[in-house]
Amino acid sequence: MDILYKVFVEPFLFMGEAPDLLIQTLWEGLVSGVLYALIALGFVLIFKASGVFNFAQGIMVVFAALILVGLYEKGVPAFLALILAAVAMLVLAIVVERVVLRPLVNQPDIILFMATFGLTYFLIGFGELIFGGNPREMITDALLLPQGTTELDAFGGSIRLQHLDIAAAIIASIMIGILAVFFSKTRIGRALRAVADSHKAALSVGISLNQIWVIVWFAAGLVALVAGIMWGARSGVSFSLQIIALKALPVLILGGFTSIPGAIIGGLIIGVGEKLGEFYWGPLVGGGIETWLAYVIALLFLLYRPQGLFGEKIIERI
Amino acid sequence: QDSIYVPLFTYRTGAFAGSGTYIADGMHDYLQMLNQRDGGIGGVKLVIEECETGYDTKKGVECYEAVKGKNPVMVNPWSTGITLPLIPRASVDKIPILSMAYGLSASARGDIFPWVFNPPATYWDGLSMIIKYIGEKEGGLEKLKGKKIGFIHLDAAFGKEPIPLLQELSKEIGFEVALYPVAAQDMQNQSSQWLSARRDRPDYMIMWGWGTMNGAAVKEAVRSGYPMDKFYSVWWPSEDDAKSGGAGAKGFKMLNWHAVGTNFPALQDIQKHVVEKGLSKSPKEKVGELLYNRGVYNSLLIAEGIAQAQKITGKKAVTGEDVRRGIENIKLDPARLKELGLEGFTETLTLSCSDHNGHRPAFMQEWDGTKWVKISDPIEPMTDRVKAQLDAAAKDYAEKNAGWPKRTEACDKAS
Amino acid sequence: MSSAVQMQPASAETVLTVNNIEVVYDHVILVLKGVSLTVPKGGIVALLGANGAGKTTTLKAISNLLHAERGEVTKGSIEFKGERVDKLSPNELVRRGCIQVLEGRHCFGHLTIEENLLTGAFTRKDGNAAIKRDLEAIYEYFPRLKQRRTSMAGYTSGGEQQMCAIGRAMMSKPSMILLDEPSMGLAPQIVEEIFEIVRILNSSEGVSFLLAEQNTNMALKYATYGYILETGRVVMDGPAQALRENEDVKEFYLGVSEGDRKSFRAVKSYKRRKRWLA
Amino acid sequence: MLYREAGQFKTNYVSDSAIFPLRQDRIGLGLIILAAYALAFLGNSFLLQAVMIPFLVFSLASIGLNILTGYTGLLSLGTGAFMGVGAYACYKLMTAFPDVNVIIWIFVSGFFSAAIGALFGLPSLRIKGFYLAVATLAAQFFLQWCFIRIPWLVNYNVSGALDAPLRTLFGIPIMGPNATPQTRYLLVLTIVIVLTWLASNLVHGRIGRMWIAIRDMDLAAELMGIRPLQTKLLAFAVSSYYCGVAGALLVFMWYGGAEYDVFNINQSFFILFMVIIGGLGSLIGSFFGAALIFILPIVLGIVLPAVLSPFGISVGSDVIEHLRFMIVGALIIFFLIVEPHGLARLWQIGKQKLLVWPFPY
Amino acid sequence: MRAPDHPVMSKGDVLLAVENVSLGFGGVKALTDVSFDIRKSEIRAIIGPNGAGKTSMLNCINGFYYPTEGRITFKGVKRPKMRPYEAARGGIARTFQNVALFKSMSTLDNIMAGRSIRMNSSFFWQLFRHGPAMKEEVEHRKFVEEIIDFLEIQHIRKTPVGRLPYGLQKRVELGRALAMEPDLLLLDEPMAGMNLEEKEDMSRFILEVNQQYGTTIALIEHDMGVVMDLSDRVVVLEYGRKIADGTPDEVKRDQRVIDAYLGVAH
Ligand SMILES: Nc1ncnc2c1ncn2[C@@H]1O[C@H](COP(=O)(O)OP(=O)(O)OP(=O)(O)O)[C@@H](O)[C@H]1O
Ligand SMILES: Nc1ncnc2c1ncn2[C@@H]1O[C@H](COP(=O)(O)OP(=O)(O)OP(=O)(O)O)[C@@H](O)[C@H]1O
Ligand SMILES: CC(C)C[C@H](N)C(=O)O
Ligand SMILES: [Mg+2]
Ligand SMILES: [Mg+2]
Repeated sequence: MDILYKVFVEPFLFMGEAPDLLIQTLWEGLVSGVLYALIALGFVLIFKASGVFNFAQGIMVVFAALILVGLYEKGVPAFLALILAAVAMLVLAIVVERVVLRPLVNQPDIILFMATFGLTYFLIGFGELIFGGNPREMITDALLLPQGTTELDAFGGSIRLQHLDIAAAIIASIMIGILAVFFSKTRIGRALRAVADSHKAALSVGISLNQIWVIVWFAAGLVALVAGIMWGARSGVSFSLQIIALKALPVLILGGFTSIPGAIIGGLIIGVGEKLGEFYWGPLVGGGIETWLAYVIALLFLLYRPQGLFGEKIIERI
Repeated sequence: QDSIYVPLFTYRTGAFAGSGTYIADGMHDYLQMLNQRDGGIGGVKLVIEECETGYDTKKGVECYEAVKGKNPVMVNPWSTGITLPLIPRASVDKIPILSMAYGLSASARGDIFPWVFNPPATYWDGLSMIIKYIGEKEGGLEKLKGKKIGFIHLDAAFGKEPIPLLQELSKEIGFEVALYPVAAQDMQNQSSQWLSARRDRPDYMIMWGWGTMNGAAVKEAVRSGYPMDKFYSVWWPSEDDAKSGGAGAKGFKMLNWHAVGTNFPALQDIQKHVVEKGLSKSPKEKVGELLYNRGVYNSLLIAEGIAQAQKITGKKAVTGEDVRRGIENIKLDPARLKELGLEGFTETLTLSCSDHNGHRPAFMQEWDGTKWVKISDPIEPMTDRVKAQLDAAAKDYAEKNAGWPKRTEACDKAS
Repeated sequence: MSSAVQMQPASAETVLTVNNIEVVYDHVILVLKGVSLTVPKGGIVALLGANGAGKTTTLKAISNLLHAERGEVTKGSIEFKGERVDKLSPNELVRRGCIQVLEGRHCFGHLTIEENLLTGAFTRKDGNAAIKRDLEAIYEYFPRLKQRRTSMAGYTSGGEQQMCAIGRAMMSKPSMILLDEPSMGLAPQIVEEIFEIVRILNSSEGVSFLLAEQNTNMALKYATYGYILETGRVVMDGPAQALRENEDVKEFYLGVSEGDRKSFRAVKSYKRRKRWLA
Repeated sequence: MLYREAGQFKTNYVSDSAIFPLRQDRIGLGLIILAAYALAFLGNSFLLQAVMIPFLVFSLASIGLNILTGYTGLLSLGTGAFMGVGAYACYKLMTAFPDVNVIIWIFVSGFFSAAIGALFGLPSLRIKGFYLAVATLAAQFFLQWCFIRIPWLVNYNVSGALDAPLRTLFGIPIMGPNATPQTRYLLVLTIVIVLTWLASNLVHGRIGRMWIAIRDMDLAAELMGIRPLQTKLLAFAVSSYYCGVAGALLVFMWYGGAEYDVFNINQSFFILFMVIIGGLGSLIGSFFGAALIFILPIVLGIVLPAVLSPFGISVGSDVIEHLRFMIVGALIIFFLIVEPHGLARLWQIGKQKLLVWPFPY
Repeated sequence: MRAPDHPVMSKGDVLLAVENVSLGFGGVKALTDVSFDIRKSEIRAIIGPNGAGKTSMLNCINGFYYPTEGRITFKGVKRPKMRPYEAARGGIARTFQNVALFKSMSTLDNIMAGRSIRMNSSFFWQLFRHGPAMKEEVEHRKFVEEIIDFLEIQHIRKTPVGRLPYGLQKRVELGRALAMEPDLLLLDEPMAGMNLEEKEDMSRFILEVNQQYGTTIALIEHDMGVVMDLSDRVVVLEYGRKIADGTPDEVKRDQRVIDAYLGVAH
């Protein structure tokens, strides 16, 4: 009985008692959600365009951020560094297409997945060789990102909104909007989906896989750069940031691997769900449930919709 | 050609490289300095070899196996996670383990763990010092009654190590404890923990972190508006970690037991013989920083252990077994420190057969926005409260590990 | 054998020349053992042969899709419009006007029928209006597709997918189509229609065809010239007319020995085909 | 033409359906096993302890995952956790019943992970492909959380870690710090051989065919009367059994003690990569994969400094580590390009080439 | 062989009855109010233009789809909603329009996999591949070898089927279905993509199965020659509706069938 009360009543009472905390929790959830979505987005782009589950997305985030910071440290002006970092991601996209993807065209998904793991390994080694393993600070000021906090007094408490988080949300939304339009309204967008469906058939109708892949890997690289800036500003730029990419997995799965809106909504659901869960129910079992809660949430949704919220329907026909 | 093989387990890669690199540089450079300046210890050259563990238990054990056959005089795992599986092997392989101020607190008991050393203080000592310090600030330990203390820790053996003591103290003294575990994969994603801290409003926060966790925690604390002067840490954060909090990090406090800076002859020798000759991997400006000097301290113990062993045995090329005796005979008093060019670098440390730790005091230091400032006298650990627990834990460990050997190694001095 | 058959007139301009190619899969499986053929400009050439003879492989070698299956042309050369194309990528070939309709449908399951058709126009640069016009033309050819235009291709019936695949290739406005088993799985009426479409495209727009087909009857009715493939070799070739009258072809591919069609019920189990070359 | 099958006729179905129909293969296998046992007496302790024991343990775990992912086509990212279940179960069992021989407990502990594995396999009926990964990821993180949050699992140890108590067989220590690498190696080797043999029997029989059928075309399999749920759950259970035993061996025969962190997601990926690079759906491949992913970096760590130093390049352990990462990454890509179906297929093609040698095809 | 678990049926009894079956997918109506029956031991053809709903009909019969309306009676028992494997265990086997073989397995293993439902040695014996497990393996192997001989595919016994040309794959698929010893065999365009000679072979196999084992066969095929020659009765679908049902000759002359499907009279 006591347990039931603690699980089903108390947390809600508490929500009512301290609405400021509830709102703060929701806000934190939304912010994390946006940040997760940013990483998930990179995955989605590549998955959409090639059916490749890109394990290297996490390291690409780190890599992009490190290039940016590294160049800045060498005295390159911040915005030039930003452009150069983008160029570096383009180069990466071209190299990856040449060296990894082209020879593996039409191979099963899992093989390509494995190849991106090889890529991850390579990039970790390469990155640490160049930049060293020490964490860096993101050049938040130089990039003119707002910092500071607004404290709103409300509901008998206060709600703290970080300007950086607000900026992240805005930038992420703009970027997502642009990508969504680009990929749904253009001929490239259609070709992308075709490639993801079948490499062989796409080749046969003259879709240039090489070109498509470079485009999406570059787009994913840009997304990685943005994600790197935002995450970096929040928790520093280091190779361990790569692990955060794992957080994108439940988001992806919940949203559906192929859907840009799915990545966003999935991110928000996971972000909010996990923060609420940890905040209100975590203490009952000693905390730290955040690590698996996201997966359980995703799993529950999947049992209901096996292709995720916005994923492409799994075609079962014989 | 005599030589002494000193393997160093280090991590300059992986998620903990941000902390590990400085430590590695400090450890390496001090030993290298001895080689360059004195031709080693007692005229025997040191063969210094790093083995990269990435703070990963698997690779750590691999490193252990790799060095085991080369007659190492001791191993320095630099990870509580790696230390644990090595503890039972040490006595079998006759290789002393030096887990300096980390590892298993209970291994301070030399009579039960003859091969393991964790000077100058255990994690439990550390925790008791922090509690004591904040107790004094409140005007007496008993004033902590009814207060709430938050404990944010890496969710791993290391971070959980002091929890039993914390809980014990909370019972005795009557303060409340709120635990905030941070999973290794979420080190850079701590918003939930700090959000919960806003809910629980702990009067104090104590942190047991490592690697990127420390910096991220400082950032998040600032972000969520936690009063920094109530935020304490065990002795592992670095300057970089504090810096990542920006101006808001001012007031953040941590324990420490040795000096920062290069104002010591030995450190200047390092600069002269190692750094300037390009034999160090460390950037010049990092020499003398907190974790660098921590590494130096670790190597100081290694060197002393070897020197003592040479003294006791009269041998030059000492073995692991000799060095085990050597460490038990370490006596770093001001005179000796001066001799070594480290006068005032740290407190006196005396180890013995039964006491492998020393349980030495540490002092509190505060981040002033640009550097660490010592703000307290040495704080003695609450030995009275810690000791019984420690003994019980050591006994428990020996009992649970059926067949745990009784100490057979003789003692060199009565204690 | 082919001495009995007259050689293809060399006068006609050729668009496609396959010169003695050898194909190996997976580094070890030798499938084509020296196949040569030519397709004249504006011709319809049929590639006939039993299962596993290597028809599909030949077409894929031409369209450069072999790589995607770990196959390789190890010998010989392929020329399209007088240019070596063995090293081109499939999409460059499509751009040059040569497109393949894969055997076994291969539509994009998650795209609608209409989107499938539009992907066919990927390489085109002549503007949306033209594409739109051609789309309508395809719907004219295959009214069934128009009905199903918003369905996901993965859910459509086998025959609908086949039409979709053919329509999709036509959308690229090719000058040469490599058609692999177009009649497979189609209702008789549609089969005739497809071949009619082939004829129309061929005569009105001058599209050349290389046609791999099991339905020998149909193929030889519409083709101008034919090659017969057996286990990776060309064993016979000649104008369609001549092939149709060849006794062996009649017996083994058309099933009209002794003048009349046999009933499938009457098949004797001991009948074994004679091989031209073993 | 050393390697040929000509002249080896099979006169009955029993010998034709033998797992190694070729005489050369059988002789080769025998020699390998013999060599493996001989190694116990020839190899030094580093080779046995740091290379061979973990290699065998990882091979076993790869076999486990291969049964699930390679043979049945169900992607799992929870291998690490399932290994953990085995390890923790084994620890509980052998400390609760210290009198029963620990080898028995090693085998029994697998049943616990089998049960947990089957439980987390339940969603596989509905969820497929990469999406299924989420169910197994939930298992991974949830179980890992349990390992650290339930002190009962480690008998309320202060260290919160597992450690290997002293255990003997016929009076010889086989577990704990006093057990020599040699005895432990022999034990692990024997267990791995036995379990590999059983796995090979399974995958070559009816059950194996059902698994592969589900993998290749699950709808068709179902339309042929194969019950998808049962078959998948069986795969989950058997696979987790192997992983569980591997986990127990990992902790008690190799590390000698470990934190929960040993069973983290990286471990899961690690095993998955062994399976993929070795060859999905191949038992030999599991060994190849373990060798490539586990042994190669060790070899590189030894070889690289030796290779670099003659050029006067003396590099630190960190640079070696970076190069190691880069080389391993590049090699993975290289091997995949050469043969996407894994080393096992490469091996097969090699044998086929031998068969037709000296002709190219 | 297997003891019949249903009332023994003799030639001519209605084995399967489809009554007023409709099937819809969202907006698309794949089948509308279709009724027909299949009698024991006959060869029943289902024909119709592309997209008429033939494959969908088979899918309903073997439980892959469940009709939105109407009912299906098999061996005199009304079929509840069931999973496909239950239908298979009840005695229905099929081949697929888009070959659905187990690509990586050899021909032999594919057909052996078809016998899974008739094999039941315990997991334990499977582990050791001895005793009952081995005995069973050999016994069924014999049966499978018979099928292989019958279909004349001995030479590809050990080839992974993914590498086989299309025509042979279809033949292996037939073998796999036969291995189930079904009461009712559903063949979805078994001869698509075959040349004349191969069609002849295939026809022979179908007839022989039908005659030797008395297996009832439902056949979808677009080659009218084959359909007319082989089948006892033909049902014709168009746009999901039944437009004709009768003997080949009747159907052939039906004007609606000619308009909708045949084009010219064959
Ligand atoms: N990817 C592949 N790997 C290995 N062998 C292959 C592959 N594709 C085809 N083959 C082999 O190549 C030979 C020729 O196959 P191909 O598909 O070209 O024949 P086809 O004439 O088109 O036959 P069908 O009429 O059945 O379509 C066959 O023996 C087949 O087994
Ligand atoms: N799962 C499904 N979802 C949506 N529509 C479907 C589905 N299955 C079948 N259909 C539709 O139902 C109609 C009948 O399909 P079916 O496959 O039964 O045709 P068919 O008679 O077998 O044709 P063909 O001769 O071309 O194989 C088609 O228009 C198809 O698009
Ligand atoms: C410096 C370190 C060894 C501290 C570390 N966090 C530990 O494992 O204890
Ligand atoms: Mg073909
Ligand atoms: Mg159909």
